[in-house]
Amino acid sequence: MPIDVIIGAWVATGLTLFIFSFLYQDNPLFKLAENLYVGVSVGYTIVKTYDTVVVQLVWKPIVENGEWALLIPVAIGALMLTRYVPKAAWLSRYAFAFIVGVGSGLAIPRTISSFILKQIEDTVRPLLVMVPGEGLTFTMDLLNPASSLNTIIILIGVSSVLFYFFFSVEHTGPGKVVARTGIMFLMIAFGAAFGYTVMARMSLLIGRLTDLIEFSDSSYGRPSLWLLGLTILTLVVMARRARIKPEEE
Amino acid sequence: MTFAERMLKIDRRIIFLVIGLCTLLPLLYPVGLPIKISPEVRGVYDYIESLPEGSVFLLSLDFDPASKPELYPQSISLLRHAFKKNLRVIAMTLWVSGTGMADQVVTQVAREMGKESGKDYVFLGWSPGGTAVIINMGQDLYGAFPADYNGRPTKGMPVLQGIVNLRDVNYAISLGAGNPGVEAWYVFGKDKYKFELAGGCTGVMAPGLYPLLRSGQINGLIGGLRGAAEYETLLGRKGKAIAGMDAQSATHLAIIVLVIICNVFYFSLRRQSAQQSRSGA
Amino acid sequence: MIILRRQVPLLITLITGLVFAAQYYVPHPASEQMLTSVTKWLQIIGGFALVLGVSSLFHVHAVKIRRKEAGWGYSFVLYVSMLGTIAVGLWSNGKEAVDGTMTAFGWIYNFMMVPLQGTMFAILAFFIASAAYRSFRARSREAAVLLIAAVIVMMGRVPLGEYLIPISGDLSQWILNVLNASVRRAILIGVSLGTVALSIKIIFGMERSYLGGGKE
Amino acid sequence: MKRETFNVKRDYARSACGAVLLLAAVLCWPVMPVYAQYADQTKKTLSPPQDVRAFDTPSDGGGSVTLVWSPAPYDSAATRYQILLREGTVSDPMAMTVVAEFPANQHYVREFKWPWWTKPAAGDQHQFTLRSGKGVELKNGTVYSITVAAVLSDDRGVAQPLTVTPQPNWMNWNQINNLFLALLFGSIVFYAIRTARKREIFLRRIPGLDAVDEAIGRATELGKPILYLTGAHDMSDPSTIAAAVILGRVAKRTAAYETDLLVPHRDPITMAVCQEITKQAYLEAGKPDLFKEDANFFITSDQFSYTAAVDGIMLRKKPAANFFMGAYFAEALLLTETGASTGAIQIAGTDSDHQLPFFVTTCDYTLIGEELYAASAYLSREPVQVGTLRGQDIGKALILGVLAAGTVLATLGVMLDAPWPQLFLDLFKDVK
Repeated sequence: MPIDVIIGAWVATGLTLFIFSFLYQDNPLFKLAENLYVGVSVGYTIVKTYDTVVVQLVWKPIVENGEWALLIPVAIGALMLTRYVPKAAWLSRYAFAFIVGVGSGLAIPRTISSFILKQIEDTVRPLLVMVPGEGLTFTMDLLNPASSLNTIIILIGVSSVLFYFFFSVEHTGPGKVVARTGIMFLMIAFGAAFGYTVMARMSLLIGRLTDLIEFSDSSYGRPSLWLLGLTILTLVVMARRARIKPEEE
Repeated sequence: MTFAERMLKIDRRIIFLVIGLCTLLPLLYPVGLPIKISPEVRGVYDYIESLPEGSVFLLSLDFDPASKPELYPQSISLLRHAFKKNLRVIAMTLWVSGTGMADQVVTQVAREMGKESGKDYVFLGWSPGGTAVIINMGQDLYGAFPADYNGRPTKGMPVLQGIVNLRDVNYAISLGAGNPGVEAWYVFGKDKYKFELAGGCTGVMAPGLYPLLRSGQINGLIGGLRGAAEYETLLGRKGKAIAGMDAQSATHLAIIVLVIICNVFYFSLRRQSAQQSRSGA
Repeated sequence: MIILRRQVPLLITLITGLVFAAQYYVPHPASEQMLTSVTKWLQIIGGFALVLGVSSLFHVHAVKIRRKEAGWGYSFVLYVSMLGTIAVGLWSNGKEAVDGTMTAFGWIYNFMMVPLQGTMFAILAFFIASAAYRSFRARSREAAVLLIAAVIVMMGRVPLGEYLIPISGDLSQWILNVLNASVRRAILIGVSLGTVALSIKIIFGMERSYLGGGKE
Repeated sequence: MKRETFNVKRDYARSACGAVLLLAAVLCWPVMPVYAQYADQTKKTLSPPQDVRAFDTPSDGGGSVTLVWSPAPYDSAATRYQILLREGTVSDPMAMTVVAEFPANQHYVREFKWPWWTKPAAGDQHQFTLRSGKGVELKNGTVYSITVAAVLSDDRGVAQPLTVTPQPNWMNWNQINNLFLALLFGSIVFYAIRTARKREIFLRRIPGLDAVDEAIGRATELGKPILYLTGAHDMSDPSTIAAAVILGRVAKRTAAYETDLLVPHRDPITMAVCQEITKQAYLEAGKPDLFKEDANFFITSDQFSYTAAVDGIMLRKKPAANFFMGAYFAEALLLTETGASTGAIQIAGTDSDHQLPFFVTTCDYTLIGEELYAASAYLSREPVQVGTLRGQDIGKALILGVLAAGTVLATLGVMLDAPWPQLFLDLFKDVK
């Protein structure tokens, strides 16, 4: 095992346990790991941006291919940074105006096409299906999302939820029934999302524990076990000191 | 304080401990329950199976270390499958903090399958701009990524032969942990450049992508660790996802039990207070 | 001057917005070429935007250290780790690995950033469990429906659940594919209308909050 | 997902035609080898494809031409069509090269999903669109000769070559419905905003807002403070703006009831804006002396440090009511779970749909998605906000109408086996 990997395993294990110590209570070990995390990730982003933007997208094309037009976006980008010069801060608006303008323009037709037309297109389906040999049929198969029954359920779901988000109409009379249906559909969808999110969070935990188990191997020098002991010890000592302090006061 | 009240106000660290054990024990002593394949995942697998050798496969690893446990196993399986089918693989990422991880997984799987960078696959790395990168690739791939991750110029690379832009891609999969991710690849990519698209995503994102799946905007969806486990099963190669499934089963069951207990106590409390108010009146 | 500060930015938004909305309907190569160059520009400008986000962090912690506010030591840790990462990163040419061999920058990434970020989110697993026990109560009919749907999906998405209750797999499939998809679709349509309305308002200068900062 | 239902409906002509062909094939099957033998011996040529038309592919960026021709009696998987091409004007098909070949029962116009307003020919006609790339290069503005040949084993029938010039176009007519909808919706929003400027527009009361008043009342009774969070985004996000507007309302109430207000922030600019809003609210409530500059305070922009700090405030100060408005991410659960454990009334409002399940289960009341904007418009009564909301409502109503009418027409289309419902359905189809 190369020495840098062994040291890495110890560092990674230590940092993982420091953050897990937050589960017991907020403590200096957690804060240390947390600030380290912010620092490292910001530093990482800066390096990557420098390498990709400055070197690959600006410097090389200009020097190697003479694409001087790329100085325009550089100038626009530089305008953004005038935010920090109070007197020239208004110049940054030009940059934002450009980005936001392009972004809004790009968004309008694409949103209509992908999220409005496409979704309408798929919701509008015939309620009866032509089955060869049987003629027009109403298919009841729940597991086939394209069956007639499911088409109706989807239609009801989409319409009632859309109606729930109507704000210029009072939800009374039949409207109340539709809005209530909408709420029930919403709750089912949230429930599904909840179940899936539980799965996601648990997967993250599984991933971290898998690493810790791997690092408890003797080829790494069992950092998981040693550092676990150390973290618990630190927490105990700190808890003690916190208890003694109020007594002194 | 009644028993139910006391139980509901139990120190949450005890619950933390229960969850920790439910995860740890199955990882140490796996059972290996069978995994059923869902049609969403099969859609992706079958499509890759149907691609002829030399087709262009684009894998965008749009996630960061926070989603590694879910999406890393997915990317390993997809890359293995693509390399096994001798597809030309273009890998990239739209998430800056995922760059190192993406490079690692691509290089590792390529080495394991005996593939050569530049000839059989290329890792383009990261480029800022999010959706702008997708549009730019759709117009001109070499403009968006003049060089690959290792700094070699992309123009003239054997693996990219005959590829001008995203229109020449046969199949693209975005493994997304958020935005930009699968949706962005549809709206700014497939919508205009018409390649076939599928998505892999974290469990948090998955329910939101079902409308796109239903309407055929994506032809398959690999959701979370479970999706990865299904793909590993389809490929017949056990990996981290299958290994994690037992732990996943245990924790899910633990949470369900917790929810049930919570509601049992809650209703017993409600009945008690109802009785009290009745006897008081 | 007020025109330069107020009207010109709005005019820029108006023109770029209209041009790039219209571009979608124009298949001519000239229009495609324009889209290509501007998206490339956006990539570069995106790099500057990152600088903007990061610099406020610089500022906040610099102030903390200078004033020796409570916990300034942590800010110091943040600074040192950030500068250290930058130095190592530049020294490694911004690459985590060269031909498969890990660089020092790659070491920081693999053994510090990956576990730190991963664990930060992994602690949520514990909180979800504790919330499940302490607060997920069927207070109303709506909450009950939510909990039942959640339990079914949780069952149906793991092998053990499908083993214990075989129908849970198909049931959760149906919930996701039909019920969930229909709701998400309605939300998607609603949100998209909102996005289009907002974009239109931005282009025509009725929504200006993005201009923010800087005195008039 | 195969959409069988659609195919059946639109392909009514093909299914009829196909059935006839199938029948013919079945009936002739025993004779066919004989016929083939006979054909082989006599070298009888196939009749060339009829009614061939060649034109520049409409609505594209150039480098492409389209051929259309009539179906022939010999259309089947056994027969093949070849596309022949040559630069310049050529009259002899032998001098042209084969650039594409496919079975004769493929490439019908109906397979290409044209909307009716750009459809180049009837659905049962054959269509082939030749594009630059993959061995063929079509230069814009250059004249090409092109034709189609039918091939069955050794037989070949070639149509007369036609000339065609590929051109880039300035308008994609296939997407004209998209443009139309964008313009329509844009004008609806403008119209609604104008109406809102002129007169009051009715907005239904948002039930969550009653809960807000109730929560503040309870905090006053208990003599405990109120905690208000504005979310993770900055002031450019609509949800943060909505959160700030609602904060104004809450601050007015706390001023009236003389309850303490705590607003920890993640973004310095949002903090500055909220400070102004709070001050204004206290002025309007007639209690400017009660306004505290430090009711709004900045913690940190980092997600988890912020969360840990706010959790600390919840545990120490035990606020009677917690408000979570704006955009939230993974920290949502950490916040609401801690809040619930202190027994506070919790009211949330967010458009971050991935966090909504947690808010709904852990909070007493949740403003779901657009309800947050509606609540803010309801409170602010600003014409632009109210008008936009109204405009979106009209948009939704239109979509509901399209869904209803479309489903009825699509069903009728299947029942009556008629093509006319497609005239309406195509308008709401996303075609490229």
